[in-house]
Amino acid sequence: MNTTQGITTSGDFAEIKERLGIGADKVYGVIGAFSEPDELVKAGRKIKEMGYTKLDAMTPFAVHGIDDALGIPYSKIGWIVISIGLCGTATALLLIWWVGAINYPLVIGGKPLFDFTFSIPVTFELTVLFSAFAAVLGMLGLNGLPRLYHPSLRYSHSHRATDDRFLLVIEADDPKFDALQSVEHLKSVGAAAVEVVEG
Amino acid sequence: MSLISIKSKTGPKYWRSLDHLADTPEFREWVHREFPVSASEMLDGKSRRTVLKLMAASFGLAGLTACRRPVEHILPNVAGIEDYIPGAQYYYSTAMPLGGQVTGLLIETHDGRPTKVEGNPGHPSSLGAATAIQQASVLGIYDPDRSSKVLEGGKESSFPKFEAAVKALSLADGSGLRFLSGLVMSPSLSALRAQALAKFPKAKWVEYEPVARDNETAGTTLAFGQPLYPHAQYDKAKVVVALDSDFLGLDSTAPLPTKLFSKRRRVHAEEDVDKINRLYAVESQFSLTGANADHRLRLRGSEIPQFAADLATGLGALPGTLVVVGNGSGDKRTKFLGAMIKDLKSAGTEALVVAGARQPASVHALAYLINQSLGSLGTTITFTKPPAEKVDPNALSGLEAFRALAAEMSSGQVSTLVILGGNPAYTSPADLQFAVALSKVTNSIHLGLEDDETAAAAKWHVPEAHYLESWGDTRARSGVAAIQQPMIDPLYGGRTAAEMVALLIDAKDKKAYDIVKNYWLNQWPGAGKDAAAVKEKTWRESLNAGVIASTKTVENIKASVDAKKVAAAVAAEPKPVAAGVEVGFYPSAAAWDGRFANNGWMQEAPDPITKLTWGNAAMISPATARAQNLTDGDIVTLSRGNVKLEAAVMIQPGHADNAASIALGYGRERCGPVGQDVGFNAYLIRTSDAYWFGQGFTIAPTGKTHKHATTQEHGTIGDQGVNAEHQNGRPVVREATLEEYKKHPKFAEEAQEVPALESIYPQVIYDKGYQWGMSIDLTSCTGCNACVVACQSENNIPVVGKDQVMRGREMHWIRMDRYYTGAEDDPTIVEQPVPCMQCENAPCENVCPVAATTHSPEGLNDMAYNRCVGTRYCLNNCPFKVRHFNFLNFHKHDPDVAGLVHNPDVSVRMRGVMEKCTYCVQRIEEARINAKVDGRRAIKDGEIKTACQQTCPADAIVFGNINDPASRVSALKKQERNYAMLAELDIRPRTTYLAKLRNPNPELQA
Amino acid sequence: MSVVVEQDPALLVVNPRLVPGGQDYHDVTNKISGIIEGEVFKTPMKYWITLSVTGGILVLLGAMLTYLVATGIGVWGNNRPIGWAWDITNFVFWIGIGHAGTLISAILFLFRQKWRTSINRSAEAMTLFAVACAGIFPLFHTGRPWRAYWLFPIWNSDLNLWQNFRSPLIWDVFAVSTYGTVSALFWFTGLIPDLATIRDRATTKVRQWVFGVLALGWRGSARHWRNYEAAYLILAGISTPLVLSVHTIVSFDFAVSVIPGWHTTIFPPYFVAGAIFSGFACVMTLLVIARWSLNLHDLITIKHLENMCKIMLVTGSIVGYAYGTEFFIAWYSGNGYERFTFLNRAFGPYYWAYWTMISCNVLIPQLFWFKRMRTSIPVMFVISITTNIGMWFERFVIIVTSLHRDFLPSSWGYFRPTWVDMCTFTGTIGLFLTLFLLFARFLPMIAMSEVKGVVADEKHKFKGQELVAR
Amino acid sequence: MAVIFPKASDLVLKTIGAVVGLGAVLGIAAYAYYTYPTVIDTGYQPQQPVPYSHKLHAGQLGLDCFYCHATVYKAAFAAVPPTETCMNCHKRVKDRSPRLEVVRQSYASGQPIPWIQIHRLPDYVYFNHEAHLSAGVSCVTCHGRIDQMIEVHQDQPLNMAFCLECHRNPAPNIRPAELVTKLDWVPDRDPAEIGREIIAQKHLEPPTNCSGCHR
Repeated sequence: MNTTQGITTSGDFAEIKERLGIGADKVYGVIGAFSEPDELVKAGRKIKEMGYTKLDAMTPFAVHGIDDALGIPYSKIGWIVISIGLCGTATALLLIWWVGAINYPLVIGGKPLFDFTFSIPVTFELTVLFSAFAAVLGMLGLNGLPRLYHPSLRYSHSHRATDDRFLLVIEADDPKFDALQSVEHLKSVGAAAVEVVEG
Repeated sequence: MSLISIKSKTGPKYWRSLDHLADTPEFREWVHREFPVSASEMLDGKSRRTVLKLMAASFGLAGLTACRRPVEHILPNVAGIEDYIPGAQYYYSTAMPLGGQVTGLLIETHDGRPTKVEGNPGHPSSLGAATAIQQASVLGIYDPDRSSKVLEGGKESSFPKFEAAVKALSLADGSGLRFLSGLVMSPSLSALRAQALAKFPKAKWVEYEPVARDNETAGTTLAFGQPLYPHAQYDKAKVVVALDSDFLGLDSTAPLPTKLFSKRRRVHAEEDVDKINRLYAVESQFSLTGANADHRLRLRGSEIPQFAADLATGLGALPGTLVVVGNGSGDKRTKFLGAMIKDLKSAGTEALVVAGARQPASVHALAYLINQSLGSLGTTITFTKPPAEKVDPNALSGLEAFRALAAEMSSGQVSTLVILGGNPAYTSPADLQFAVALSKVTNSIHLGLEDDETAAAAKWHVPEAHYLESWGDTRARSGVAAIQQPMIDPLYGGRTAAEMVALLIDAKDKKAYDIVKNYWLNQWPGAGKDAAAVKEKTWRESLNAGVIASTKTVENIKASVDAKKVAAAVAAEPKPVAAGVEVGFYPSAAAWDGRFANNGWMQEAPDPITKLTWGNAAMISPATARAQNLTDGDIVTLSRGNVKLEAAVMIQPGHADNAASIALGYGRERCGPVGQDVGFNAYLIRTSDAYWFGQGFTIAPTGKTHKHATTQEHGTIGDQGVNAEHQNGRPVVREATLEEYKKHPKFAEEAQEVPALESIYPQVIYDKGYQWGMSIDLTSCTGCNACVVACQSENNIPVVGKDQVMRGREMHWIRMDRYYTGAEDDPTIVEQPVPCMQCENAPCENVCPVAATTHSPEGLNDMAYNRCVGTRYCLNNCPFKVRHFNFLNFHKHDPDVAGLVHNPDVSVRMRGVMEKCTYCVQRIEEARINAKVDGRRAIKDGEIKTACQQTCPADAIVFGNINDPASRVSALKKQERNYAMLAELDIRPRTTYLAKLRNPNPELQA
Repeated sequence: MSVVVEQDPALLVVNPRLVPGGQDYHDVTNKISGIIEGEVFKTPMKYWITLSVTGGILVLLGAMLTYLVATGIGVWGNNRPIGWAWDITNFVFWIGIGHAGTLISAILFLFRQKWRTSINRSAEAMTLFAVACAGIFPLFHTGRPWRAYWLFPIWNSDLNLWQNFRSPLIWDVFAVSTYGTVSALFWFTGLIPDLATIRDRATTKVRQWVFGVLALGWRGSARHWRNYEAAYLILAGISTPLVLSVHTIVSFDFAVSVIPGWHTTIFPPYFVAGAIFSGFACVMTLLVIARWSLNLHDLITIKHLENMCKIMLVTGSIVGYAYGTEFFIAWYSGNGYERFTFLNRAFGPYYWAYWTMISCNVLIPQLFWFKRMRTSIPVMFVISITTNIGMWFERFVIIVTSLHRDFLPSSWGYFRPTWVDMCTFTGTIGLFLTLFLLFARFLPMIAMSEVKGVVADEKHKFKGQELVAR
Repeated sequence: MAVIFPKASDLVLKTIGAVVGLGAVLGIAAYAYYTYPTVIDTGYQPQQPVPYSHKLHAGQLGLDCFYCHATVYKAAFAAVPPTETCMNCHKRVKDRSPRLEVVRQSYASGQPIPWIQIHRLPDYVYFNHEAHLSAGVSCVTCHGRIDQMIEVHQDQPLNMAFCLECHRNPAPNIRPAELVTKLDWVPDRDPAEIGREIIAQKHLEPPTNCSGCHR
């Protein structure tokens, strides 16, 4: 079934559980919506203080501060880029040296077979080219993209996350996760439309 | 902008052509027009096709294709040919007659195709050199537009039919029979003529050439009372005076005069400095001789007889006192005359005065008289008797004979006219109405290379065999005879003149080979039983040497001039009339008298002086242009009496005022596509009374204009604001007078403007093995173009056509740059051949993205055509602009046969690739392989001759190994006059120049 | 099976406007997505007419290139000595235009220039299209385009021949292809979140699928944003020197040669300034049109445009200064060839090109000293166009007037373009406009996610609140 | 609704990606292999008009290469023998053999035998047999063991890389000039050593610059 299953927070949870036939193991997590980034950040910080560790947010644009609030680690992309970029540098220099001085040493215009001076432009360009690919592909890789399906998309209003809503997610594999409580916690920090989303 | 103007350190200021000196309104208007849109490009490249197609000798393409590649067949001969190596080149001797002169040649052939013409060092009128026209003549043999069929009344016929028709002719005593030929230079043909005239006693044989030296012979007859052949010994003369004589150019179809003259124009050692000769030129049109003269006087052709007379008087050769014609002592003519007289006197027996073919007999006679009075007769100019066959009393020759013939024809006295070669219907003087007269002849037979104007007018037309495909013989004016042997069977089954005559008189031998061979076998003494063998041997030796040994020595005639007769003749000369414009007629440096009009190489070879290609023009002086209110390219009507011609004018600095000169040989109406309607037909106004020059022409603008295809102007537009002085300071051609040279011998180096750049990289050292280099002596170079055409022939350089030339896309690997110096009205000219400089730090190499042009260990700037992608970056970055790009497929419209002229040792470049001079690397490699194969020896100095060097009549180009201190080129490069163009760019050119020296008369310096 | 879910009313209403007259997230989404969400065949007729016109010109380009390849470079006006003319002029011209895009995105991003957000997307797109146009010329100006692949370092087992890395033209090949690739990456990276927005707003299956795939499954997760932001920052970081390097290297094509007028050290800065100049001019032209035709007045404000005018004023003056310097150095160097070249530029056969260049690039932009001019749409529109004309002439002047009269007077020449030259250039304009129109119709012209970010900041400034500090 | 693609779609996506990637790699590899000169050029063995066996003549009968290809040591161009050369022997030997019909016809009619060319260089390459033979490069180096081929096929790629390899390091392919046609010659010691001696003594310096072969 690909219709998003939501649960309103009214009523008895056990009963709901039984009606829906879902257990915590089949739950992706609990999601609640905010309408302003700063509300999201504040709420996120509170939830974190409650001891949750597996938190995420879904926002239409990069909300500054949310990473710290939810304790999301720094991106490693920089390291990827610099290492691949240096590979680019090496490739260029090796190529020029091998082509000019090893593969077919020809005197051209009385210039040396290989020289740093006339290698600069190509070396620079290849460095940049490699780095750029590293940055983009690295980003996608780290984000596990492309990925067409994701459980969080089952949240009724997930489409608003690319429009004007700021969603806070408590994932089910959080040791402290408990569907009922987490729902309450989210509500307590002012989230609207809190739902338990099935995995 | 005086602030920024350059002060030139040395010598004269250069300006390139009028539009730079004059800022003409027409040009300014042109400038204002933003981007005149050219019509879509025209692909009229007449040029040559890839070699692959042409290995007809051994390969043939097959249609089949295999799975992986097309099947190529090898078709070997069925029977082996002894000592024949496929693909190798062989040289055969022959001789080319033109305009009454003969030049002995060696023809390079590949697989039976003649591909290249070179001079025969053993032949006295070549000495190894060949002129541009001779170089180009090899293209003529493959001319696809050459006549290939017998025509009767313009309809296709056949040889048998023609022979039958000839048999049917009832010639009786030949009273109605006339022969018309060019100047007969062939002993065997002369013999046949004698037979013919013996068989038909009433017949007549007329020799006529539109461009010939009749006046010269007439001059000797006048002066010595007998016809003699004069031979100017330019190498013996210290002071040469040329009276309207272009002996370095149009007046000699043989390279000999240049060869001799340049011997005294070369400073290779200290003592040569004092040997260097001095040349005075008195002429109307700016000629090569004028360009190379130390002093040049502009006079109209009709004023020159008076000048000659004054000169003779001044030298005391003529009685009377010198009457100064001109406006007082300030007049250049007077000064000139005075200085010249002194100079000639002091030169004495080393003086030489020559008159040009255009001048009347009296002037020639005067010249001989002057030489006699100077005591130089017999030293600087010698005389020989014409060969026996030439003094035949029945032999009629020259304009008078031709005029008489025309009269006979039009009065219906001629029933049978046999035209042996030539194109009289086109070349005859306008007033003789030859074409009309021809129509009155019942049986007119035309033997010709082309289906031309005459072929159309004649009843019968028979294709003539090209000189490279026919057996024949020649006797030069010096008396030396040579066998003319064919390189290939007649491609279009042509006949030779001798064969025609033999057929007509039903002689014993009818094949050219038999005619020639038997003639000579009979000439040679031989008795006893082995006579035959001896003669056979002589025959082979003659073929091998290219000259017939027994004819080598001809004794010089000691004759003296009859001053009185000459004086009388001079007095009888009509005095020039002031009225109207004088028009002079000159053979074209390209088309000659029109016979080479369909030769692409010649059409595209820029005129040595005007740089005009693909056409001629009426040359007028700037003053005349101002007076007539004409500008470059205006089409005018030249008319006189009932003849008139529309022709475009071209402004020629230094041309005589109130006169126009126009080259013959253009405006052909019935010709191959190459020469069809190119230029203006000057024969239309050349009448027998205005044969070389005629006065009283009127010149009237038509309002129409014409665009000249010049290679050095290329539509560059007259400068605005920036006056032409600006690039004058550029030390491109460096020259000095002898005095200056003696004062500072290093003037050439000192001329360098800009401080030299230095490389951030260590200089690559070329000190191993052969290091090729070239030295070009600007002092001896006359700018005759022979090198340009030789290069074209050697390196399969395409012809691009008029339209492409106008777009600046001509392909000549070595070009002849011409710069004017001095005043617009009376400038001097310097010529500079510019091949690739083979820079050691070549700017072109650095910028090629695909390494298509790289440096060889021997210092050559290699060009791998097959690697080139054609970015043209190298062309941009070449300071000399000697790289040439195939903008279009210049071989597209080639007929297959045209490709047979290709040199198989050089690849034919395709569209979209760059090409350039490589010092004839194919010759270098060949020499290297030969050297290795025979005993791994080293290549000797002078063993490799580049095509340009090989043919240079002035020996101005020397190529060799600069790593060998003993080589000629190293010696030359050690000279103080040695300089490299644009050396300041740190490009280290391998081609260097020896600065030009002039030897002016100090008196005329001021 | 499903459960009736009771909706949270709060989600049905859009938040109250916190910024009076300002924009809120949803308005931004609506406005920008709205442009491209209409039914294709409901697009106004004028769009299709314009598109068909530009498309026609594009066809002309195809025809010209076919003719060129079939016949040879001879169909152009190029000759000896002028081996390069309109071909390379157009190349440098388009590359120059291609500079503003990445520059606006990258440098302004690094300087945290918020005003860039409304223009960077279209500027980047413009870069891509300009580079596409530019790329045509180096490829087709070769005499044998079918061999043009020899310009790239591809293994060649038959010849085992490679490139000559001493040649500026090879540097160029690397620079331009790198620039094109990196710009494309940069542009696409920026598009991802917006593509997701479109996807989520999509109503038809087709759109859902197409944008679903294009968006790569972006869902705005905070973890993703973290990597995304880092990557984007790095891209901006490396693109900035890249932009500068590209025109520097293009200028090496000339600076490294020996030809007077080319062989000069001031080319790199001078070319870069010129490129930015022309680039901004072109962005301006397009934005003014877009702003008017799609009424984006509140997204592309007069402030944005004025800033651009200022940049044009600065770069234009730099270029003018460079012209002056060239002349001075030519005189000061004492090198006769140099002197002649520059006098010849100003007073020789091509003086009209030179003075067109001077007036369009140096004189006219000086109007931007006056605020009235900087803020008048028609004025800036006209000036942006004259600037592009002027910059084309700059390249023409540098290339043709230097080549047509270099060292040896004997080999001087004159260049006249043929109709093929002209149609080819016109054709590239067609290509450029066609691509831009398609982009404007089918992709979000403005970076929604970034604009929203700015909107958020605005709001909090309004509320006097600071964003939670890191 | 936000969920557009079912859970499975990511698997599909990955599979597609993998397949495309693999396909591309294989495609490039295949192209590279099949266009590699040694693959595309060597082994070309067309059907000749006459079933002439080099194995028989050059191998078993031991005819010297020069007997038929007479020009190789004095010209750039290695001529295929004229029909006459065949008939020198075959006037008497096997003068009735039907397999020689074509040859006899050619001899009688004067029409050349349309041999099919096997070893072929582009027309911008100037190879000179004379130079190579005099330097001591054997026929084997480029043509292989012709004396073992019944029908001749192309043995070496004969592309530029092939030429350069030897021009850069000629030693292994240089032998005493008189042995060049001894296709079965087996040196008693390291051929490279012999080669080096000859190179030193003959001052061989094979060119590797462009104009060495392209003019």
